[in-house]
Amino acid sequence: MTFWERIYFPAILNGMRITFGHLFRRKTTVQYPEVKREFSDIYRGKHVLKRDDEGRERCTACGLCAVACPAEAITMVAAERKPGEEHLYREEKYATVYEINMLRCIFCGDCEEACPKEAIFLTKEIVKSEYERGKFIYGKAELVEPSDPARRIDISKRQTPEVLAFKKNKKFKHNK
Amino acid sequence: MENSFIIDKLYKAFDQDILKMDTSSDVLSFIIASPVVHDVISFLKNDENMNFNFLTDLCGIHYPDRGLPLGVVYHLHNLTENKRIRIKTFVTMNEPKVSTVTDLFSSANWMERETFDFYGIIFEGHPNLKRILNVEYMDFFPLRKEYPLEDPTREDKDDRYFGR
Amino acid sequence: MLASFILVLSLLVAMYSTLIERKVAGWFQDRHGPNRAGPWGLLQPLADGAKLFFKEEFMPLSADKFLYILGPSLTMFIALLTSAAIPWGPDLIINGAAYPLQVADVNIGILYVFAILSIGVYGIMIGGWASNNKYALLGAVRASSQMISYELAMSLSIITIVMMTGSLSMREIVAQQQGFNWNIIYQPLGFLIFLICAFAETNRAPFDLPECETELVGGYHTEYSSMKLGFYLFAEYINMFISGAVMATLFLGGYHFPGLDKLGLSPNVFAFVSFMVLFTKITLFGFIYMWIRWTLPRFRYDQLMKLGWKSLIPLAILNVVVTGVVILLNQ
Amino acid sequence: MFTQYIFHFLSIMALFSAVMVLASKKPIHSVLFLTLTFFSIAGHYVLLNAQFLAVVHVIVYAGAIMVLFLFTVMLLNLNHDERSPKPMWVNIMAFIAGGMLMLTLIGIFRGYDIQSAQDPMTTQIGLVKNLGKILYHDYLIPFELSSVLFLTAMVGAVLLGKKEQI
Amino acid sequence: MQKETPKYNKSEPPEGYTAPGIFATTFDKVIGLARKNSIWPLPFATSCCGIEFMATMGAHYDLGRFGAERLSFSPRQADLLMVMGTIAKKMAPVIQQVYIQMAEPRWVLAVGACASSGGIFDTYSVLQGIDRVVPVDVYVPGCPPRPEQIIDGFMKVQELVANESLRRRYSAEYKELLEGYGILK
Amino acid sequence: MTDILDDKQYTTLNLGPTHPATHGIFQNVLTLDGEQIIDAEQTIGYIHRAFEKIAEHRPFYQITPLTDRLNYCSSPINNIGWHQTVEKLLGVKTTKRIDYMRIILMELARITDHLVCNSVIGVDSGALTGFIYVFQEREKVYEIYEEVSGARLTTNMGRIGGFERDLSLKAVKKIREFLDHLPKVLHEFEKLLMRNRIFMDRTIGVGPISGERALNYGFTGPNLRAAGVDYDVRVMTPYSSYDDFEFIIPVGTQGDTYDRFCVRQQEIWESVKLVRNALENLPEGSFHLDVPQFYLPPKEAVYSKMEALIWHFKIVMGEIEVPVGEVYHSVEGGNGELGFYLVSDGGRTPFRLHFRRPGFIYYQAYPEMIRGGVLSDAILTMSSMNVIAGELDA
Repeated sequence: MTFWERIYFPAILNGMRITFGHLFRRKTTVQYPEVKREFSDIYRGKHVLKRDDEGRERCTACGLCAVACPAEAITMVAAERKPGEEHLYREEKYATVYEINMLRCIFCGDCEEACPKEAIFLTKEIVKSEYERGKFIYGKAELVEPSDPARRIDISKRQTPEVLAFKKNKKFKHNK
Repeated sequence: MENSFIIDKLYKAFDQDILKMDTSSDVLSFIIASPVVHDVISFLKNDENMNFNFLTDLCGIHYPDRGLPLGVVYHLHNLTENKRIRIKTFVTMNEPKVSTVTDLFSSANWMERETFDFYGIIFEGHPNLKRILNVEYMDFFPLRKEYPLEDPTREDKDDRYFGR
Repeated sequence: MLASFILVLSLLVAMYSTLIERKVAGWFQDRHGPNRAGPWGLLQPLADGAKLFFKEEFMPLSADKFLYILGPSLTMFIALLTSAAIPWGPDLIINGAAYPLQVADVNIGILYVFAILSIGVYGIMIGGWASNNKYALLGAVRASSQMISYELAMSLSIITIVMMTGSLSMREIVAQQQGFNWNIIYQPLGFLIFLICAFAETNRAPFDLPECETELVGGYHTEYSSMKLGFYLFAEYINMFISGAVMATLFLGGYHFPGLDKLGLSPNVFAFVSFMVLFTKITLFGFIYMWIRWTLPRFRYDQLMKLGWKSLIPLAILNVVVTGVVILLNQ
Repeated sequence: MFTQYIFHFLSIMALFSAVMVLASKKPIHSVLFLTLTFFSIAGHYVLLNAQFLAVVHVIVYAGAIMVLFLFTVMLLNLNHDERSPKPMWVNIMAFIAGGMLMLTLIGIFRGYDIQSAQDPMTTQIGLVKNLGKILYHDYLIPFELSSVLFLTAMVGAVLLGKKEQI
Repeated sequence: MQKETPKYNKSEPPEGYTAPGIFATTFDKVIGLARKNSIWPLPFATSCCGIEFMATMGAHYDLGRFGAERLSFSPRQADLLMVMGTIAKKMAPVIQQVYIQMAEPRWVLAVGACASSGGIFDTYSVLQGIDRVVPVDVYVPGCPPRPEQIIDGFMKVQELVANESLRRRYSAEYKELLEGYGILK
Repeated sequence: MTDILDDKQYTTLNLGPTHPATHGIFQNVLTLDGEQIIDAEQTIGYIHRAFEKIAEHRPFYQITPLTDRLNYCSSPINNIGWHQTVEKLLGVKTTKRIDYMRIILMELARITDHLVCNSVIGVDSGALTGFIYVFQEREKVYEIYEEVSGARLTTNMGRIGGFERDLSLKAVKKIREFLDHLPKVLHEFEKLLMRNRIFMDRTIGVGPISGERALNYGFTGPNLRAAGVDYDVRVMTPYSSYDDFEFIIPVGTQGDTYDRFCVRQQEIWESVKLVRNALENLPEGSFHLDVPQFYLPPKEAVYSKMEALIWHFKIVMGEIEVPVGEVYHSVEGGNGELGFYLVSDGGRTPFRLHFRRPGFIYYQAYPEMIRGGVLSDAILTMSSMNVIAGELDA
């Protein structure tokens, strides 16, 4: 230690100068409930079960997401599509029950990646807290996106440019 | 330091007790008979040509199908020449006893306790061999293959849908 | 009447100091600080107070019941006592009679303040001991040894003032500092020592060892809940306020400000303005307290002792000797 | 008279707390009662128009010495100790010593003429200026000698304290 | 699937919120408002969520805006027990002890998947949700939750605090709830 | 009186597990003489989560989220270390672009880890403000993580054989902004603490350990380097093309708290340089390996090609063909050598996976380091060792 360090004051005054400088600086705080901080486009928040352009559910209940889930939070029950339900479900199989236990879920995004039917995506929305544990079992009512085209959830930013380009030019095999 | 040099020296010193040697893996590894494992590690640490002075890792392993199911794996590191070596030793289920290396490496203390905690391998001469991570009153060794992973009290899961 | 006014003032100031402290801390740290309770968080102290008041009164089973309650009450009581000797302003003229803005002009005002300060530690010690908790006890022990050690240097630094002014009365000391004749100009070292000791006596960072959170959880008040805790926390702010007042009175000219008496104000307005001057000075000290707290790391127990005994006391003695010599030469 | 009542109150408090110092079970309580005694005595000083003495009494005894006592008692944690019963001869000795002190006091007060005492409020001896004058004029040498004595005692105490560690 | 609705732990809904019962005196409301703005949390941060809690205390989110930056590490002084991170079975008695030491009124916020339900750690050593040992008022999902979510949960607690009757803590239901957890005071 | 002095009354003080400075999870039972520490006994395992047992039940890619939670202050290092371990087992070699991207993210992670540690030393010594200043910078790193992987803390970043997506332009911009702004804040932080005598008094000579003892105790990382041994996995066994870059390994002399603080601080500066270098020299190329057996086929292929769909199913189900064997791979984690000992029997899950957690190994030395110090020293020593609970208890 030099003499100046030994007598405390230069360092203390220096420190006080720094903190004083911050006194009048613009505050970094984002006043959360009123102002929302910008989320990244690929933020992994609440899930959504997408519908296709015609408003049919894309999920085919293959179960890959449930297998891929490290938290074992996804449960589904598959059923065969009956004639006359083509306007509801895109594939021949669909999930009658699709539940995600949001308390178990760790939002790792593995389900989104595992899905071969671009049915499940994570969104920028956050999952709200609740008073009861039971309310965290999100069923299809909470997960499936609204069929109203105006209230669709845009997930195009989560997809790679390659996928987007592909979608523009080609028809999906399963979109027939 | 060449592999062959280590192999020569080790075989010269412990010819009978080296059960297996593996040079194909990323790290030169030996399987040593359990009674001499302390001597081997002591030799590796203290011999001036070997000088493996750093115990990188120590952990247990359990092969339920083998004759000697419980194993201890040591990873040693010669920091001056940057050479790693892996020593393994296996013991029976009934008498899982290996002599401790805490006298050589202080770091082995907790790692051996952890191995005891997980696999029930008893390190003879360890100063304080008791459970470290789990609760004291636990009556099984959880990482042995026969014990399940899951907490049996969990209620909000239905196993039928996961295909595990 | 004046006494009750001062009492209410101290309580009010202490209440709002808690808010100001949190706000200032926020501003130093690029945050806003409390702003949800009322506009700009102005109702925050009331919320805290009401909450503390309606919190469960908790008494540890193994505590010494009487002393456990005595501790915080004593702290609060002693903290409020000090303000009596401080001259808050020049005389107020009501119906031709002069009323001094001072509760009691004791001829040994400094010593009175000092005596009260020196027994201020009892509340902390008793409370810390009575909780029957090791952290609390450690906090109490730290508090007592810290107080005793820093009192010495503090009194030595006051002695120089007494030597210069030749009086123990606060009022007279203030009177002598009229204009810009402030003691700080003649006694910078004494002021510095007093300032440091004041930090230590009020248990503020960097000397907040008796309650330092990261080491002793809550220190002496670890076991206290509800209003008893409130008393302890309040007392700290009252102590800050009072020590600021003492420092302003002894070193910064009290309620005097250069040029103020030449403005030709009517006596009562002058008294009020003077009082505001003193109050501003106290606020300044309060700000410095907070500024330091949110800037510096805290000392270690033994380093604190070393600083007190090996640096401050020798310096203070030197200061006394130098002052004595200068006074002698001037005579 | 008002001061009379205060005097009585303070005296009773002083005596009561002095007795409680001996009687209370916990050492901490004893120390606190001792502090209370000092405060009552300080009050008496004020009644005698000796504010300086009162305040110094508070600062020195209550503020410093008793804090140290309290500090030590807290650290030693004598709370739970079982004080072994003292041997008989200690009790007898204590009784004799105490009795002799009492006899002496009685002897002194018997010869004291209360009427000749001055009215305390008229004396100015307790005020700082007078006290200072007396101490530094009339009794300068005894005063300085006593301070040297204290210094010696302090050095001795430090030496003893050091010795303990060796 | 209806009949196989999973059974959940005994975590009663905080009845001050669901059962209208006995509140809404003006006095209760005022005190509720005061308490709401002066919640001193006891951060029981064991793992990842603790780091996000630090972020919540930091300048970007500033929990201090809600009057909650005065962390009280002593349970006596705390109003809200924020459990953040995995609670192993070894830790369970500790957390219960801390809860018992807290002075009434007290609330519990389970932050993150691990504290609420065990999360991915469905193992022999992890407690599957702290509501097995202490009554939980609000659950915050996420692993770890974003600071936004923590603040969201905190505001839920505030809502609860503001609407709670002063007498709730003396009610028989509350005693029963505590007895259900083996906590008696 | 003498017998009281002779047989000294030692107090036992229970530090933790809920003590503020133990950050939740360690219990230290201290034997105190006054405030001086005579001895300490540790209890750990308060958040033991059985990582190694879970790992035996999960396919390889699902272990990545587990590694997040080891040293959660620097999860990308753990993620990438695990991926490299599997790559080593599979025998695939990554390209330069992947390596450089990994270096960028790992060094950012190291910065965040060290920032947390050093600012927490500040907090524990009573200076809260510096902590808040540097945490604002940490938020920026979180934003970068979010841009790269979609999460703030537990990133689940990258895949076996590369990354799940390329560095976006926004991410690169954010990294550059961060690199430009960080030095200012770091300077401020250092001015607040580093040469302040109060802080120096608090830390110099506190909790020292000699290089020899440190090695014997299995210290690695900044704590070992503070004791004067320049062992760094990044240099000793270069992985992920670290040998393309030049950087200084800061070493201390005393192994005390101040040295640990300074070493970490210096490493932040070196990491800043490394990130900048890696970003400037980032080669063109693919962000993932083209190994259809292990790396998920691109989504557009899954949607249209049968073959890709089959691969996709196989990989997600975990049915990839893994060679039988065992590997040990280590990376320089935030706290030191983070090792993965992976034994595979060819199944869909590891047969045995052992994490060499540096925190677990060096925390044993804590009693020896604090013996003779006072209570305050014990607390600063603990925070300067940067023991992360997730890593300690696994």
